[in-house]
Amino acid sequence: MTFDEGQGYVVLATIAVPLLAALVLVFTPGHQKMLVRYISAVTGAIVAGLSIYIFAAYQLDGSDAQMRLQWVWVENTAFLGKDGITLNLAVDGISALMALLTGVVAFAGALASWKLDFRNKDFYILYWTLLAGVYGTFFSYDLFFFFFFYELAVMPLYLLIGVWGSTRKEYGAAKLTLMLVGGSVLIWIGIFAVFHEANLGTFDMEQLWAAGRDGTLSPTFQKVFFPFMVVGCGVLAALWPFHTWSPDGHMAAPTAVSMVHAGVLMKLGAFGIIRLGIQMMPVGAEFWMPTLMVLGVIGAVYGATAALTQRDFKLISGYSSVSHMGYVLMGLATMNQIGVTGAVLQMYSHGVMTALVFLMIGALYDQAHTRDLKDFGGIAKVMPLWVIFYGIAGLANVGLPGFSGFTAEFHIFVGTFRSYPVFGALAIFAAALAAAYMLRMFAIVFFGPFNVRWSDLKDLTPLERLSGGMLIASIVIMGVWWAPFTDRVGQTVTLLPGVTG
Amino acid sequence: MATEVLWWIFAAAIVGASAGVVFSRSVLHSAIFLIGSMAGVGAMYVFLTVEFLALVQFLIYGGAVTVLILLALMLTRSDPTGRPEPVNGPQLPFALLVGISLITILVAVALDTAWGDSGEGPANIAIETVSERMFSDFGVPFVLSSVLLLVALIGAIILARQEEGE
Amino acid sequence: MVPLENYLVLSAVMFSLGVYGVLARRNAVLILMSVELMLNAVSLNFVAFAAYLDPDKVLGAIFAVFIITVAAAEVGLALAIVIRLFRNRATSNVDEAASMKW
Amino acid sequence: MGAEEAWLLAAIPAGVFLVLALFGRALPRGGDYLGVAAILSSFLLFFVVLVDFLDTPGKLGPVVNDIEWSSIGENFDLRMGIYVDPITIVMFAVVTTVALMVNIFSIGYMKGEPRYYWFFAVLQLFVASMLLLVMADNLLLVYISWELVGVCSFLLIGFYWEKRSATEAAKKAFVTTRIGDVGLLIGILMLWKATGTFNIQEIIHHVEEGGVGQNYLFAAVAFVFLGCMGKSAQVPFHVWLPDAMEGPTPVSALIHAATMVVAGVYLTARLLPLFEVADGALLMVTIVGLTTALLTGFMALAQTDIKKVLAYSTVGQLGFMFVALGAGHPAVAMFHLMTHAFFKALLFLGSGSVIHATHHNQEMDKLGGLWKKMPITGTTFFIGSLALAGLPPLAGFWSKDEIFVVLNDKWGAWAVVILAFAAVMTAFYTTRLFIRTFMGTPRDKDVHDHTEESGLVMTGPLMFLAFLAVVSGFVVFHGVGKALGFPGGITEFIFLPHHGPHKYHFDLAWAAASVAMGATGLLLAGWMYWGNSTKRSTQLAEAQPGLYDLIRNKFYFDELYQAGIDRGMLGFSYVVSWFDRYVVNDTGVDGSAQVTGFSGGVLKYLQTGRLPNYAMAVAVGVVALAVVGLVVRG
Amino acid sequence: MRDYTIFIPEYIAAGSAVGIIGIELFWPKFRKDWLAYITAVAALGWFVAGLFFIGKDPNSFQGLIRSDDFTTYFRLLAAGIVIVVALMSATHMRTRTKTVAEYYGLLLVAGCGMVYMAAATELLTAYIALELLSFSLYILVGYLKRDNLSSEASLKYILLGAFSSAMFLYGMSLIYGVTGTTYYEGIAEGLAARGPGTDPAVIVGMMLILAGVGFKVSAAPFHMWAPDAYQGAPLPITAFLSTASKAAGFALILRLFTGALIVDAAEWRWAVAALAAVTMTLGNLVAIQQSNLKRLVAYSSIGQVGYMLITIAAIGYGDAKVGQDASSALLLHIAGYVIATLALFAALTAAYNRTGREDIAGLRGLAETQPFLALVITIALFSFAGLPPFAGFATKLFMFQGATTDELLWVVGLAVLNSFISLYYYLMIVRQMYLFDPIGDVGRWKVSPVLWCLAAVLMVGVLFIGVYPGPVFELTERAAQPLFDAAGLGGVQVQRP
Repeated sequence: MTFDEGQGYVVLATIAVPLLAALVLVFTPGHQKMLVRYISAVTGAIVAGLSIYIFAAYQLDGSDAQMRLQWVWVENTAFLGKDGITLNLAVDGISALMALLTGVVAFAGALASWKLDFRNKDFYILYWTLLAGVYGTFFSYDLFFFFFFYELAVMPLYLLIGVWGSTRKEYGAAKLTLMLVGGSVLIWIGIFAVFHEANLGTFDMEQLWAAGRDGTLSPTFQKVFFPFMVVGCGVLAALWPFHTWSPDGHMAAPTAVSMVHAGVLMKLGAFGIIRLGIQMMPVGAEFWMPTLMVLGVIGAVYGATAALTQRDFKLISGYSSVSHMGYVLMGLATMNQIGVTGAVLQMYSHGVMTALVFLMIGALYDQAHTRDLKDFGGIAKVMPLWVIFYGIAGLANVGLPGFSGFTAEFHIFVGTFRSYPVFGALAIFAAALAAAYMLRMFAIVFFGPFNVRWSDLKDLTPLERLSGGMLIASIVIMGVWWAPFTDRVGQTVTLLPGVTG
Repeated sequence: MATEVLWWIFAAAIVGASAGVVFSRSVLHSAIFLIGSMAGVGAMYVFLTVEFLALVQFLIYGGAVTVLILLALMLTRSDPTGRPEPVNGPQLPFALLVGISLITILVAVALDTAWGDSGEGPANIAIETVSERMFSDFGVPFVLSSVLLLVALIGAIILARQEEGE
Repeated sequence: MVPLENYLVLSAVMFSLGVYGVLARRNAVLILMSVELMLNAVSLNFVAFAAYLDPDKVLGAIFAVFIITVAAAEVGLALAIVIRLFRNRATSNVDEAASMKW
Repeated sequence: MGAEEAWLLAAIPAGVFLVLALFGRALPRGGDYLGVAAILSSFLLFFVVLVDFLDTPGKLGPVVNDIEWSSIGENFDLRMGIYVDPITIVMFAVVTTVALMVNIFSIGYMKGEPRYYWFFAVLQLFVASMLLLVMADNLLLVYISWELVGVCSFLLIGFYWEKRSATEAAKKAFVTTRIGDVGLLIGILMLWKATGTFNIQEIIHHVEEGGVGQNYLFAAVAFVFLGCMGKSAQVPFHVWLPDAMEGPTPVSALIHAATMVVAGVYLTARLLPLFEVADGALLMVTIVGLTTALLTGFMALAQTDIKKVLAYSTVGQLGFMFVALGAGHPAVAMFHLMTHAFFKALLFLGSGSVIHATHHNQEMDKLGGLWKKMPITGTTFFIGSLALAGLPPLAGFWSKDEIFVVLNDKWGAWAVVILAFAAVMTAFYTTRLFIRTFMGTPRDKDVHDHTEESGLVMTGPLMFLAFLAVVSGFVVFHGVGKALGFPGGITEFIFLPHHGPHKYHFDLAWAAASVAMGATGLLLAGWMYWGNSTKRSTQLAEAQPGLYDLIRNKFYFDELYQAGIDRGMLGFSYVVSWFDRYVVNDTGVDGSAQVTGFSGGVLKYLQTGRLPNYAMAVAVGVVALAVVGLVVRG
Repeated sequence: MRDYTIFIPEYIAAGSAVGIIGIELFWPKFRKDWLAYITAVAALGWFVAGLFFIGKDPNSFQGLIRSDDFTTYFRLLAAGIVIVVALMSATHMRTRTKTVAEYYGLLLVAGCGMVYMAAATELLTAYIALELLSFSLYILVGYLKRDNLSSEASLKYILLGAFSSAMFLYGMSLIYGVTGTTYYEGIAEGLAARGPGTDPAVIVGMMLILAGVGFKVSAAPFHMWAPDAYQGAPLPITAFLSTASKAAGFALILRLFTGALIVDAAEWRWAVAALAAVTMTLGNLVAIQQSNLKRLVAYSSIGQVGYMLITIAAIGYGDAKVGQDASSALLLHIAGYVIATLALFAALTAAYNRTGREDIAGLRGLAETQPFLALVITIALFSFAGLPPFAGFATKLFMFQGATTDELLWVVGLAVLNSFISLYYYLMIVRQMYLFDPIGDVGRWKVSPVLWCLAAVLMVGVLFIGVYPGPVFELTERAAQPLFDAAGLGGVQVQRP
């Protein structure tokens, strides 16, 4: 076993550990709630450690996919030729960053659910299944497994939200699940079409990408099917106007699910656009990207505008997610290295900061049982640390330098400006709106006269501090010193077809 | 020539009797018409020189089946006064429509297809050949159909059997 | 000599009448009789084809034998079920046996 | 040790910020000594840099160069560096000096406040960011630190967050400047798009080579200037600064008078070559400056809150600086920036001393006659007021005078007239302020009785700043400059490479005119307010009720904006929310689900439960298939 | 060639059937659930006997019956289904009727009918085998004879069954008339020999045949019997209907359409595609509105039939390679579908035995009272919806992929859309189980060990196929192979343009 192969097993382990945890939990007695928590915490730590390792070990030597592990799964059967389906795991610069994001958020989410008492075993089983799906999607270089894991990540959401959620949870859960699966309908169709058109008898993504580049997938074909892939993935990335699951879903979801969902899962959508759209159909991408740009801009402005007058914390975050994912889509739509890199950075940045936001909302909601802004005031008096944490998340959200949001948005703005100056200006304007809605919320909730109704509120628990601290560290590191991030992402982005210098 | 005239007579009878089955206002009359129709078909088999099949037709259909049907009719008389109940359902016009379209289609098929008819007319089908082929080549369907009959038998028994309290 | 088409048309007419019967009638036994008409038409078809076209001459006839057999068995079984229903519901009107719908 | 270590100026306070933010609560006295020590070391380091700078004749430009920060692909790499030139040196001087004074002052002023450590922590962060801002060699770093100082401003304005008004003011400040920053970022990106670099000197070089089209350049510069207007609170962005007075007074002195608000002036000065190349850009700057100076002059007339008067005056003085820039003279602007920083910080700290002594009373209507109670504060405040009014030989006189000179040279009499009017008003309201606060008899006896002179920790900085307010104007003279190491005085020290130093020469006519302006305002105010009398001013107000209301209500800017936000932005937001809920979600998403369910609900009635219908379906199916097969396809 | 050994497995099945009926006849006090276990054991013997045929050379019995891997596949499937259904019935049927021996006997016979539908390569044999299966089912559906719904279902089923088999037969007669033979091979040759142009008799005959087999697999608009029959039948028979009956129908379709009618594929493929589209849309839309579990499963299985029909259309549209790929994938999907359905019904039977309710609301709070059953039901439903890591995901993906041709992409798209719609009503069930608290007693209850094990094994099967479909896929590929190597055509399609 060479070193690189060994690294492939690390990648495999990253997927396998959450799955194993879920399996172990299945056989754990449900009333042993502490044991369940410890198992999950340990799993989270291991997963986070592996993720950090993968990110750190990704070599900056100009090569793309690294740490490869390839196991033949099904081949030479029916329409599947050589390498028909392989468990083909590898890491590129983008997925390395996404892995890091997932690790941090997953660990933080696992800790955030410590308080959960109602059927926590079932909760964690679904939780770790979801995360295995997320990792799998990021690492898969095989279309079958890509989609397999993609759907696997979506599947547990219904129960996670429906059983452990809050406001209008049934509606939110059903809508979220159905919209996301509805999006994957388009991906399915796209996959069938691509496999059929390429006629290679393999789901291996690299071969299919090559087919997309060398014209085996004809330009007309690419133009027709690019929207399928992108809209399909776009639903998960809250592409306007397919975003409405985001406010309702987030409002309904329990803390850890909101964290993971907004933090990681939405990124799967954008990641899918890169993998299935840009990499697979460069011609289609070139043709459709202006449209995506328009939709992204609409999403960015629209989400920020709608967030301006919301009264529920989670609705604000839901709409702000729409806005921020709008930036991601814009970044991707620029089709230049800076913009696309910015989009990936924004995926990370939005992930960690939204996770932090939802963690904080959860910390408050668990005690207050209301999320109406107008109920609060002067919370800084009783929960100073909470306010600081939330404040950092909020300021990162606003795109303040020193936090990851700035790094990402800056690259997106630069990229957008390069190709579409007017849209770039609009996006910058939307960022100013972000300041407005965030500060409005700060002003109402954190500050002002203290409402004595809340004098019993406790500040963050040690666990919440730990998970919040991790997220803040992630936010700040990227905000201050972003070279390690841009280097990795940039290395892959420069190799993307159709992406200009 | 005579055969042809005779054929037409029987054909008319079959059509008439069949129409009687489906148009008659009384179920009993329908059953009687059914006997006629089947007898007519039996006669057709004679025209087609498959006499043994005609025999089977008379015996099984004319005998067993119609008797069974009559019996069932008696058993399921809901109105003890014997007054005929409305026999046609509400979708009768549509049924007519469908029937007419189907006739059109099937007749068109019958007339429009080049059947590869040699024009020789029906050749005699000897009963020996039939039985030989049936038992040598079609053993499997034969066995299967015997199981089928057994199944029907058992089914009829267990379903129709009266239980205590009925 | 009677051409093949005559038989086929006759059979078509019988068959269609049977279909009409199934569609229009309400009594379960009558529906069964209509089905018998259809099956008879089919047998006639088979035999006619056998007599006119088949070099082998027998396949259609054998088919007809089996059809008659199955038809008879079917009638028996169906009537048993009709009687069963009649016992439970006191009706053999299929329009009234409609408690399962939608 | 030399200019290369300039980065330490920012790094030390930044480090102390981290220490204080994380552990300040646990430190004795909230770690305020750490804060002072950090600023002090920056202050001392500044002299190291200065000496090194002055020792090396012609030393100008990047001292720390091209730190590779990040790169993507081959064409996009970000490099960071530090650039020190005379403008930076002046900014260093201003920032470190005022920051040091404010820090010391705050020890006294903030004593006993909750979150004492937090105040010092944020102050350190502010100083670090501000210093970073002035030494950045590229626009990206400028933008970063620009935003950071904005946040510090936000945090410090909202320091008394229990007060709703403070929170609102903080929000207003941040959002208003943020709107300007939209422009700034757009401008930066436009410049980048045209030149391919963020490095300021490279951009200037590129533009001067004529590499950028006129209209494009004007647009870019205008956008950048939008950011400067926001940060420096120029009309129409001025509304946030008076409200920002909700913050602790030392903060007002440091951030909202001496340093952060001049960032716009600094950046415009830094990029002035671009403004000069872009047609009309200088005129734009001048007009904005003049408008601001004039309007805020009016606004300040009717204010009764000490700090608000000072705030409007700050905005007005910033307008003066922009006028200087509009005239194409960064040296003059920077000169005024420096003198203004000292005397305005002095005035704010003085007002802070008053407020502290009167237990947070800052309404002039309740003060009066404080000079006797607070001699040091009163005296220093008097000096500051005269400096602001522009009377010789105080600092304000020299710098303001020079503005008139260069303005006249560049744009002629019309501009001078407008600015002169503003200068008269400045003298007027400054005098009014001083009289109403320190002269006459106390209007609120209770307040007066409990007032005492502040301690040395507060009066010390006042005295030091008063000293500076007196002498700092002299650096304009050749001799003084030579003595200090920059022969030719400050106006020759600061110059943009391509058009050489501006030679200062004392012009008696202008000086007389300038004195006349100050004296007019002073005398008018004295006539109106001397001796505790408001009779004349009331009469005036009653005589012109319309004008008075207009001024009193600050030309209704706030009301206009509020309406714009409520009706426009929030209204739009409600419309979008409504659209999202009812059109996109309920109609689009839920609607399609309902249509699907409904169609199922209709289709299920095909299953009638009646056997003939079922058979009909089969028959119709067969007929349909046959018809299609035979007729349609046949 | 008369090689009677190829019938040995069915000898075992049919013999056992007779034996079981005999046991109760002569020993009426014999425990009814033991009869079920005997049936299961007999079916196991049948299964094991079937295993010996794997990989054997294809063997034709007088051109009527082919014993090849395709047959073996369906034989194993039939035996497996019978095992499961018998075990499912053990407790369920114990109290509901006076005698059950016929029930189990007929189950075995029906299984044999299914095997011969798959094995038949001649129209008459196929027809008789089909009727054998149908007759058994008519009786089994009406087996709860005191139950109004059961007898009503049985009546509807048999009358419609007879009606549509008359259609089927008329179609056969037309094909016979055109080709002069009833052997599949002969039909293919006969059709190919007729030169260019297609006779109306061929077209109408094919349409009638399509109606006949469409009825069997319950393709719209020939599906109307299915919901009623499913609802009226005893729960295990509903399981049998939705698995064995459908699988058998597809077996027959595959044999007939690939072996005989492929030559004139241009004349029927559009019809199959249309039927597929209508079927899946109708099934899934109506399923949304159902409140009875059995009816819901009925409509959902109608939807599934729609998906499966696409592969048949693909066989018509593509060349031999496409046909073979599509058939292998279809067989794989059938396996996955059957296992998931049986798992679902095993769990539903257990729940029904406890609650006696067959409406969706009857499952309320199942996750609290019986989490294992809730899990199995959820997994089965998610498998239907095509979510990973369950069988439905992989098999559906393969099936649709196999069926994707240029002409059929739109149907495939529609199918995917439909499987998305189906998720909605599956979620409605999941919602009842997981989101709501149980009514009344909230204590946990135990599932009978047999059903528990059954459900567990089937669940593992669902997961296995979903995660590692390779081995099963290879098997189904081998099973589909003979369809296209069939003698006479030599794997080369004689398709008309």
